[in-house]
Amino acid sequence: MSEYLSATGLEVSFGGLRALQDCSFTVERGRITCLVGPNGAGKTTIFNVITGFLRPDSGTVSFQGTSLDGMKPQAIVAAGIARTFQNLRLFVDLTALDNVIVALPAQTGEEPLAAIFRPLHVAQAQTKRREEAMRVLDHVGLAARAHDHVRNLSYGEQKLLTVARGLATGAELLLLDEPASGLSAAALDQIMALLRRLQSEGKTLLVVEHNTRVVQQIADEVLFLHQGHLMARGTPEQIISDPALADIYFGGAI
Amino acid sequence: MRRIALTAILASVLSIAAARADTIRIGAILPLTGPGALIGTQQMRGIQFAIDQVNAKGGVHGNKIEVVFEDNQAKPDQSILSFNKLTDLEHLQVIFTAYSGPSLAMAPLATRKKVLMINGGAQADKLATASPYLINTLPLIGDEIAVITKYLAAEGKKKAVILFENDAAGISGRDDYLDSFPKTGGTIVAQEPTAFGQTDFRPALLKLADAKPEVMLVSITAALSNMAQQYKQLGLTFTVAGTTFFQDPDVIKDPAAEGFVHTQIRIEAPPELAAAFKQKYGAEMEFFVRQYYNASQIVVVAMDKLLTDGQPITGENMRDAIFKIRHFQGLIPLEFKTNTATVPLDINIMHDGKDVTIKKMNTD
Amino acid sequence: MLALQLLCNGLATGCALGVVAVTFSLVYSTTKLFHVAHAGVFTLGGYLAWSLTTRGVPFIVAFAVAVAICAAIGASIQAWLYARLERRHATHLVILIASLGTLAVMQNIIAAIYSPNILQFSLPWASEVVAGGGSIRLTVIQVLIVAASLAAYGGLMWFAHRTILGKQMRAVASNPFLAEITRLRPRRVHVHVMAIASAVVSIPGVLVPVDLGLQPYNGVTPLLTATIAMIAGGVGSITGAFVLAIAIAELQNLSLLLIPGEWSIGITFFIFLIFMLFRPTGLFAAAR
Amino acid sequence: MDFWLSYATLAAIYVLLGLSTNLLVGIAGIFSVSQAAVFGVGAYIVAYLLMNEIMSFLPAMLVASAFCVALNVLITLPALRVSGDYFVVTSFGIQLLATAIFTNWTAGTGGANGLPGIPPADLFGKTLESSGQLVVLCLGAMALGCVAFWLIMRAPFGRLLRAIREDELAVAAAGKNVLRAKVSAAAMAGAFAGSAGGLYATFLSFIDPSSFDLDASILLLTMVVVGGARTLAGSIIGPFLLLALPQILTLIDIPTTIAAAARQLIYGVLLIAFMLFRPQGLAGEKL
Repeated sequence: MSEYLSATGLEVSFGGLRALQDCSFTVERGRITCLVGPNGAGKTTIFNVITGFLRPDSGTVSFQGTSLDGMKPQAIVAAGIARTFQNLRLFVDLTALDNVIVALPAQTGEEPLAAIFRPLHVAQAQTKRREEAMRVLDHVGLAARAHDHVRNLSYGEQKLLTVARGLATGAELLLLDEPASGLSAAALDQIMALLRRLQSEGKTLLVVEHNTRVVQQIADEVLFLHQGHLMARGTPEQIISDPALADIYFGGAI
Repeated sequence: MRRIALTAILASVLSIAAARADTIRIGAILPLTGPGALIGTQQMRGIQFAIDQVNAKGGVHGNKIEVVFEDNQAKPDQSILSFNKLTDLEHLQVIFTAYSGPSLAMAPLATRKKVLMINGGAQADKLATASPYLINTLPLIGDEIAVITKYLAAEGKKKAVILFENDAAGISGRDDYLDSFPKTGGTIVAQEPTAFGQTDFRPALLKLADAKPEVMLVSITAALSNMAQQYKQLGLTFTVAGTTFFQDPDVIKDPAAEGFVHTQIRIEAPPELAAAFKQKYGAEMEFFVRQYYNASQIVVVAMDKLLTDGQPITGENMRDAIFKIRHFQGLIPLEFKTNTATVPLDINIMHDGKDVTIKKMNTD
Repeated sequence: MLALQLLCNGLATGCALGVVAVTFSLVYSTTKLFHVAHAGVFTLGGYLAWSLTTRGVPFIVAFAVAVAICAAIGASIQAWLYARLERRHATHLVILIASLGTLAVMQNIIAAIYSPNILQFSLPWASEVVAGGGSIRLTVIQVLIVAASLAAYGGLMWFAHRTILGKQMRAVASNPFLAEITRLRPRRVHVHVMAIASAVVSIPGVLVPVDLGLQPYNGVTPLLTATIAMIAGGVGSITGAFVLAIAIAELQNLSLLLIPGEWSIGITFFIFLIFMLFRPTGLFAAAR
Repeated sequence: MDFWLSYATLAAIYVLLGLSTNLLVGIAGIFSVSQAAVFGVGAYIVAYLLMNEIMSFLPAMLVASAFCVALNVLITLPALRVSGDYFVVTSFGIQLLATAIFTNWTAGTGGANGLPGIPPADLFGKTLESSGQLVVLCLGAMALGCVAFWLIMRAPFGRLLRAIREDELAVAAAGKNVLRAKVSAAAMAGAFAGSAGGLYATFLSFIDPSSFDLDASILLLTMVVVGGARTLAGSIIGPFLLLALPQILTLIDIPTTIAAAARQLIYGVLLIAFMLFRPQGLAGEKL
């Protein structure tokens, strides 16, 4: 059975800076894999390559056996991979519900002609979509805040909304960029519980995360990235106890 | 002498003015902004100056005349709006117009509403047949060009080029040159357009000069003095011929325009009138001022006839009055055989700062 | 022979366009604002000089006064309008529309005061012909325009690369964010740049009308041709903008040999559109 | 009475153009000073088809709208490839190129002389000539345009465009084709402008390049800015208000020589004032 998600020999350089150097790794289906490493190790670059925002100089990425090279971002999302952003990038002027509805897969009414000539059909589809979005919001525990503008949501709630937006695309592999950073203890627990619940529902998660406590609690497997190259791979305990990695990551202090 | 007679008649008519002293209101739709404003302002002054003089002597049959001006920026849609405003809101029956584009746009409306339109400035040939209610108080481009080409042929000028402005009047002028010049045995070897309001004629002049013409036929309305200066600066020697638009005081006194020849509607302002105008507006009584002064006189005389005959002043009556009177002797003697006036036309040549008439002809 | 004469003629218009392009590029690369009102400043310069010379002020003095006033006006547009809009976090679209409004205001104030007629400078010495050998005939004013434009171009190059303010300006242009934090106070630099650019653009602003006459509404086409030169030459590259402006002017003149004159302006924009589709960053793109 | 009818007709046509400019500039965020050029192309096509009796009014309008859809998409494509400010010059360039073509291609557009004698519109065999019929036709077209605009903005397409305006990258990450959405917006804008052109040609029965030049595009932008960006109300208020301005000005009788330049001056002042103090216009959202 070919790997669920595999990247082989990825090379990406911006001018003189080599962001990814011969970077290869695989992710198992149904597991939570954490991507850790010092800042500038190329974590976000990997996300950009997988989701088709950035074409690598060389190397390939394949998902469930099919190669993603050269595919447009929206085709990759349709194939079942969705991502969130470190700086959230939510639609601030829209309500939480609208943020999720935008991410729902192709809807009737996204074409102007359909909106004009089959308004009733579009209206029905709208209500169905609204219910679906409410279910996604409920799933992440934001049902109560559906009609509030993103501006009025707390930072924790906004983080949950980014995950909801990823879920709304119907993707089975979620690439989460620091979902836990900057959260209060309570919000942290809430999001970790959500990630575990998503895994139990068959989702696969690839999470960029700095907080070692979070990594220890949720990660089935950890990939340690340094200067654009996969240095090590193993269970959280193996990675955190390895002195050499700690040296690179924490500058020696555990 | 006959001109003095007219103002005398007018004065006497006014003095026995009827008791009823309400104001007769007429309209004028002219380009007061944008590139056309240069000529539009002169036209407005021509009308206002003539009407002020008539009002000063008590108006027509004791009725003062008021002119409502509308700015159409020389744009057809604005003109339609202004026309409808003047006819529906203000219920005017007589409207002055200028510029070929707007006049053509308003013509069908004038026909439908039987409102008389007086054009004293636009010369595009289509204006002759645009509407029975459109009166042109000056010959159209075609009429003048027929005269100048006859003169040039007589002078033995065979090889010609055309310099024309890329707008309604300029293009119809070029077409008339292309049509009438070959008829006199001449040939047109090249033609070059310039954008309206463009003042750099050098590239066009150079290209035309390269064709070694004997005469350059000109059909431009603006920036004539720039063209004249650049013609001299480039040391060109072929004859330069044009129509009444050449009659621009800056051009005439410019030594660069020495030897320019053109047809000229014989429309002269008596010295005291020109002085009064200069005193009021601080500017020369230029061609368009005189044209619209003359057009206003025609309207006043027609009104006077209607009022003496006790008829109401409507577009239809005014139109019939003008055709009945047929001969007018304002600033310029003219006759309305058709709705385009036939006028005496001179051939003038510019010689050390003065516009000298060397031949008298007529446009019919 | 005709081609040669057209070339010379194109040189004069090209140099004037070059100065407009360079000054516009200066403003655009520093403030990142599409300063359409630049055309208004260009036109205003000519009218100021005209009103002074007709009141008997010697041409040189009128020229200097016009340049000074334009500099003040350029600076005040930046300080009171653009800076205030930027403080309110206005998007570039909003500032661009405000700039369009400023252009309309300037052109129509001129049209109201000076009337829309074509005004001529009465300077006889300007139109004397400097017989440049053989059949090439250039007038004094055309030669003066070329000389003044080259001087302006040289001055700006010296200013940009040699003076402190010039270096500050290029720093602000290359990284506005960095400039903000390193105490460079870009707002002050923007005002200086606008003043200098407005002053320098009024040089051709005064000289060109001496040759071709003054009209309130004819600043837009030269400005657009100049911006094409700026973009085709690569934004931020002073040399690129100047050289391309001359090339475009020559193209417009020489195109007369092949096609009727009315298409010359259309040709420029047509080539520019092709440029935009295939080479958006321009020829001499400043080192990215 | 005719005056108010022709004023309402012209305003209705400009509302259609307001919707078109609003869709492009306000909603899709693509700067455009070339909408008047597309408007002109629509007008010339309908004029050509009607004058040569190739087809009647409605099919001519469809052909014109279809052509303008394609044209507007073609014009907007550089905007998607080129960064914002470069497209400003491209848009100016397109407008000036279009004006050059309208003025010089005498065979097709009648050149600078314009096209006189355009036959009036005919619906189901009945020619509409009087101002009363024309105002009904144009107001009807305006109503259709407004309903279409309202439906689009309520539908997912409208929400998608609003999201794109805020963050294109996030929309792409959510699996939506941003390019296709923007191109559809441009297409709709083209349809509005093309049909408005057809109505304008038949209303005036004479068109020439001066109605479709850069000043016309800037006036359209002013209407959107003053009326209010990105909303239906804004696209309606703007045209009605700004077309009334010249008339209001002539009521307060400032000397006519100054009045003319004063009106253009006021447009300029309006632009600056609204950008400074009320960028969202009278009834719109922030630009």
